[in-house]
Amino acid sequence: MVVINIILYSLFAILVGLIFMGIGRKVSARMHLRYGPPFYQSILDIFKLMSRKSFTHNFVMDLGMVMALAGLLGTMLYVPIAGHSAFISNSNIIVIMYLMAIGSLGMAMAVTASGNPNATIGISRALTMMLGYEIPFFIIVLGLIISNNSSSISVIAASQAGSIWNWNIWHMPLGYIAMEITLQAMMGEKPFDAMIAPAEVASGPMVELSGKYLGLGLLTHAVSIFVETGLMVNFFFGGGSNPIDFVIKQLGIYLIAVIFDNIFPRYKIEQAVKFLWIFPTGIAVVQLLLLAF
Amino acid sequence: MNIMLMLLVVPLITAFLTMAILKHQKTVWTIFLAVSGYLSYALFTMYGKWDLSWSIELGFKMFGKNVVLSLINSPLGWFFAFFASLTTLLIAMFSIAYNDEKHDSKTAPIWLLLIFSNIGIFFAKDWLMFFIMWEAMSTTAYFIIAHGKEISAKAAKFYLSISLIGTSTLLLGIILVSRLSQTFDIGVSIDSLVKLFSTNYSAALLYIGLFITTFLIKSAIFPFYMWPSKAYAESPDDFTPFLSTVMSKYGVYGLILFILPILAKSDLPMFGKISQPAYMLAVLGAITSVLATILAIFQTDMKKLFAYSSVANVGYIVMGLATMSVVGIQGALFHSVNHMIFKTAIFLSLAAVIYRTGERDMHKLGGLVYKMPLTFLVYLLAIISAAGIPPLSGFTSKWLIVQALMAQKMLFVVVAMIFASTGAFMYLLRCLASVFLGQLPDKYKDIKEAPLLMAIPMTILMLLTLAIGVIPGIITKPIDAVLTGMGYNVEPSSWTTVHTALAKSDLNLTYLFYVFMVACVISLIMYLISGKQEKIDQIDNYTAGENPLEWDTTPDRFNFAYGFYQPFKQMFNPMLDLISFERWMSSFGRIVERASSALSLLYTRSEGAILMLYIGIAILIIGGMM
Amino acid sequence: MNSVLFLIVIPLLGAFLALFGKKANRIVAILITAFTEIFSIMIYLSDKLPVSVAIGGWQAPYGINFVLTPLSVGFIVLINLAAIISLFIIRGEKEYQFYSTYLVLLAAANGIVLTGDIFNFYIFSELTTFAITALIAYPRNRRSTGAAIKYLILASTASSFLLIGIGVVYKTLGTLNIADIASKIDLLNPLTLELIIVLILTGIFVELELFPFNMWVPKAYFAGTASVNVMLHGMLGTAGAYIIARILLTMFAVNGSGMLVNANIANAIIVIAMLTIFVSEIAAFNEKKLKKVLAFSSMGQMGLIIFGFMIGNEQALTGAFYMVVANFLAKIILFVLTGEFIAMTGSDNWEDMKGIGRKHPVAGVSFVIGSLSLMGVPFFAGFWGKLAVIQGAMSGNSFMITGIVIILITAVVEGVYFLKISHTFFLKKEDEKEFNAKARIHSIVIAAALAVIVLAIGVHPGLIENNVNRATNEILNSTSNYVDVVFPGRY
Amino acid sequence: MTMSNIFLISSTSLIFIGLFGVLTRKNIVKILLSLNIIETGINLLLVAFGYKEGGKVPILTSSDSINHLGNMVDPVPQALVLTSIVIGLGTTAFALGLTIRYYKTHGTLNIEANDEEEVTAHE
Repeated sequence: MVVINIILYSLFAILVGLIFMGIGRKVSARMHLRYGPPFYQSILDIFKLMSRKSFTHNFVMDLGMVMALAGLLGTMLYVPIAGHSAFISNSNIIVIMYLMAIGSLGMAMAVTASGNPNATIGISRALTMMLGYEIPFFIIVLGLIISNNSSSISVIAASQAGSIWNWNIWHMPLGYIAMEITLQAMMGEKPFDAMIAPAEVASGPMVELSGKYLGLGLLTHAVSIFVETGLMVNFFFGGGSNPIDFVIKQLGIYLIAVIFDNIFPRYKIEQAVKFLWIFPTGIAVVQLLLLAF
Repeated sequence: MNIMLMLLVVPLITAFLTMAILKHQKTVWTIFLAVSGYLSYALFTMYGKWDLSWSIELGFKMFGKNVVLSLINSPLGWFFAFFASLTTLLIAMFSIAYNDEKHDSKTAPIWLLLIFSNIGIFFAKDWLMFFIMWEAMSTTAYFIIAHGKEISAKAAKFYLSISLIGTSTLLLGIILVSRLSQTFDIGVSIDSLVKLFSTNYSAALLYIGLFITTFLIKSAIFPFYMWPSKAYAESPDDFTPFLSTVMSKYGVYGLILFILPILAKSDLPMFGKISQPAYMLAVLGAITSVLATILAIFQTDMKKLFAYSSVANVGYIVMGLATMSVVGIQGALFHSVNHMIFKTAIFLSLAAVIYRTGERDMHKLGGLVYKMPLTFLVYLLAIISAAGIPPLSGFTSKWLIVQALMAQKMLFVVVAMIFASTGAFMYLLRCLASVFLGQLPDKYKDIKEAPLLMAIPMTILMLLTLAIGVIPGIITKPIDAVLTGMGYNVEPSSWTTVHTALAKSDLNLTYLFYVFMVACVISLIMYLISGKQEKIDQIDNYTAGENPLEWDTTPDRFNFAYGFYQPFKQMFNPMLDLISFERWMSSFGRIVERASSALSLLYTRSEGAILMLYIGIAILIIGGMM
Repeated sequence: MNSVLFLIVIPLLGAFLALFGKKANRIVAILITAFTEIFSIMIYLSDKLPVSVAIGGWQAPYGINFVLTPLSVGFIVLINLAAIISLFIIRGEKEYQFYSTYLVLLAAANGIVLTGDIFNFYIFSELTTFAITALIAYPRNRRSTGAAIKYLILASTASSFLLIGIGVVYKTLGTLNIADIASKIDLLNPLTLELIIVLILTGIFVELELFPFNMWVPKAYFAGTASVNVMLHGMLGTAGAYIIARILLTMFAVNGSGMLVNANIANAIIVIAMLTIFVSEIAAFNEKKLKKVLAFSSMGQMGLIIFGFMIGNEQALTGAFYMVVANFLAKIILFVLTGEFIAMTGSDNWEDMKGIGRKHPVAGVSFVIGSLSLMGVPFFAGFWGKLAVIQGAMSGNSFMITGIVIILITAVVEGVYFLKISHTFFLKKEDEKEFNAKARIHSIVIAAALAVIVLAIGVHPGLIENNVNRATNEILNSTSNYVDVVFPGRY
Repeated sequence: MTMSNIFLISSTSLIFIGLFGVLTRKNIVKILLSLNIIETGINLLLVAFGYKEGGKVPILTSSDSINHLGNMVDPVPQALVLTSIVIGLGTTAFALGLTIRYYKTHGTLNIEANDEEEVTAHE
């Protein structure tokens, strides 16, 4: 039963993530005054990529891509969706933070195995960026944990149940602002997209991926969008009363990110890290101090 | 014969025995393996028998009584000793294969002496025994690190000078404390120090400060974080894992043995939820982890990189201890074992790489996954564990420590911990990418996988880290005994779940493993149902089919490995220059050398001999008049 | 017990005979030294101690007397042991001058320890000065001549202070007998007492190798051959340690405490000891000449020993005596091996001595054991001495506490240079050349045997516990013990 | 000013002159001369310690002398002085002998010729 649950949840997350990506592309296109592809375009892309013949260099690439998707799926399963979960767990935040790293590690491994310097540079940037955004992200999370005396997302989400005014966004607005900036970096959107920077490193990690590898990569990205926006909903928007509510909130958050993505230029990697360590971190620290004392 | 005594005697006797037959290297190392096997077995049988002890009276009087040296089997000592000897056993197996004609370090006898002192430290009941073994350990380690190589001797000198400072402070501390309690017994000295804390706070702080300094030095905690990068890097490759995993735990053991009970029992000024000295300790641990992580990220030598990584990991352990809570100590002890396992695996796989290639600089390697897939796999799982990624063992302990820190509201310490463990991804992946992935240089076209005797311990370690990650009870059950022995009230821990002090935050790791496996299966299915792939050469793709040899270059030149985190490094350069304790240390060393030369010159010229004589007389006269 | 005179007379006789001997000199010298060694051991083990022997039948304080206590005979045993070892490691010396002066040195060193008369003490110490100067100068080259004359001038200047001091003692107390002086020392007024102490200490501190008085030490050790080094260290240095116990802690002691009568001077001596330790260890740190390193280390150990003696409580005295024994044994190992190593490599510089430990592992390991004992590492004899001295100093005044800190700091420096040097022997030899000379097996055997003793004492300090306790108890009640021997019933 | 004071003053000044000489002279022969001056001073001092105003020779010339023991000069310092003179002589002779060798090996009598350690090693 649990296994079937897990499969269904995974498919749901993938689907939602892909549709979000499609919507995001449409929104971007409209902002660019283009027509844009249909919202289900990403799903079509996946089918196309998965069915094509693809190139590999060694087994590490296969292993890495599988690991990346598995890691993100595992993470997703720990995120409660409007109180529902594939299985009974405490949905511990720290677990989620570390599980997400499997995805990064798998992806990094797969693309560095190709030996392409662009890919490796991209990975080096991605990891640097990761160190950049983990700090503000964790400080925000810490504030939530301290105020709820629990590291369970379910508890945090449940504490905001009831009225809309119970949402953490009102209780800790500074934390929300910091989280919004951090989320931009977590999703790799501008101004924090130095790692994929198509103009400099030819989309970085993706440069050597083809066919199903790129497909798996897109799936990973889709799930990661679901996880990251899902975390945001659980943290600041009450977690949603039902899955539909939850997904709508997620979409809203994602669209904000897409809009920012379209209006900002790109930071250099060290500028990005500096920015992340000064502004969101500073705001989050203020928030944390307000909560702790 | 008393089994405690046997634990000491067996390595000692074999040490002298192997000294006599040092030329037959394989035999010597096999004996070494047998001894570590015996020790592991003997220690295994000793579990639960907490009344074993041994003592000897020496004809030497202190405090009016004859001095007694004694050993006792305590849960805490057993815990460290057992896992240390298990690690040694695995390293020993590796060493048999490693020490061939070319890599012969001839250190087995000294290493046996080190193991002898290792047992002594963990089971010492009185301070004298502890000190004797401690100093024996420091000195023997010097000879192993130096192992008859000039460049290593330089690094070992650095280790030695810091280590001797540690033994000096330890000696001073022991003498002060034993004067206070009029005996060398460790248990009694804890009580008398607790008493001293209530009467004379600053004196007591000085006393434990001396001990803490020693322990921090041995565990390479800030401000003594810099010696491992030299000592670990230059020691024999098969000894580095022992140095990094077992020897860095002596300080941790000392802290748990002596400092924690005192801090727990004394009435101290508080800072938030915990006492100020404990908080200081936590801050030191935090600084260590952050600093060592940053430094590790910028290393190009892989042994140096993991030396700093070890330092950072011991920093986590100290943070866990400093929480003074059950979960924190549990996490710290757990992480000690984990660190032994995964860092041994890492260093052994690197040793296998060095064994085959003879190269330590990461950027000169690359693509070894083609030639040494098993080594790569061991390394991969070990770094996943080291990065604290579930479902491997490293995650559990890090998670426990983070939980404990959050429960004690040590906010900035826990941020430092997260910083360090995120930074860990950076350096772990750097080594992975530079050594095992990327383009294989031409000169390594013909190297082979590590020999079988090396592969076996590496594989065992790999399986161990997985097993412990899935079933944490393997470690948490003995930790229960340790915590009970320390006087904490603990419920028996379960095989699968780890508990924390925060509400609704317990974690079932076996479940986590299953979930992850199902996720793996899903993604594997997706991989399998999609289209076929074709295997092509690396350069075929990104050079668009051109052969780099036609442009007078080789493909491995395209490896992006040397300045891996260059932009990041530029951010930190000013800070690194500022806090270079290493430079301070060496400039201090130069001052001593100059003073030494000046004094030596004074004696060589000896023109002022008569003048000095008169000065001496003046000192005597003035001294008499004062 | 008049036969105790043999300890001095027979070597002197031998010294005279050696002038006529040719090839047999070495044998004769060894026989004589063996005799004195066995004879002193027999005295030590006999139950007649302590005893005072009046020479020529004149009773003290009018006649000259020898005082044999467990302490003094124990030191005689050590001195003669060093003497016999120094003879065994002789390499090139064949001429009669060497053996003659050596035997004079032996007689004088025995005399210093045995005599109960301060003027005789002066004479014997002058005699050792001459003898050791001659022995240092023996190689007759530039280096040894320079060192010898510098030592002679310094020692003569210092000994003139000793003579003045003796004169003042006689003027004020009317006696030259050490026991007599010791029992009357309380009668002196403080200023005179200080004058006497300063004058006499100046005389003996030069031989004790204490800091501002010791400019001669590295030069002398460096100029002397290995066997002369063993004599300098094992005979003169050990006699020096006895002098501290006898002159400072008996003659000038507060009755029944083992403390110097003038506390201020005691503090000044502690300062001097601390300076010695500090200066010598720092100076040795960057020294490249192995013999000089050992010379500096000798100075440092002497500072430690005198520091232990000046603390004056039982713990520290025990430690000081352990240290005397440990330093005696360990440093002889090092000097013996250094001689071999220098002969093998043809260089004074320890950096050139790579590969010796690989060729002669026993020698290398013995050197390591000697160094570790000097560093005060556990399992070696030096540790117990250091531990007890530090423990004893803890109950002392602030000077002594400072001393502990200095000892611990210098222990770091000492450890670094000793282990650095020890490890050098195990490095790979750079060139494939053979060594200049072969190491002599008997030297290595001597070193190894001493190393085993060092190890044995380190593992089981009870081995010499009785002997040390005898000495400690004697010093603790030094005045009454000593005076009682010479003048039964005065206390 | 009594005789004994004159002795004391002159002997201490001799000693200090000698000490100054040892400290400041560079020539070995001059240093040895200074040492001899010190010795002379000490000998004078020792004799002065035993000096008694109007004392007699401490020799029992007749049975009557027993009654005048208190009037005799102390004989012990004189014995000391004799010994000390002998030792001084020995020192001087030995030191001069060494000085000759010093001159041969160093080519100078300057005590500050300090390059002597540069010669090759001997065991």
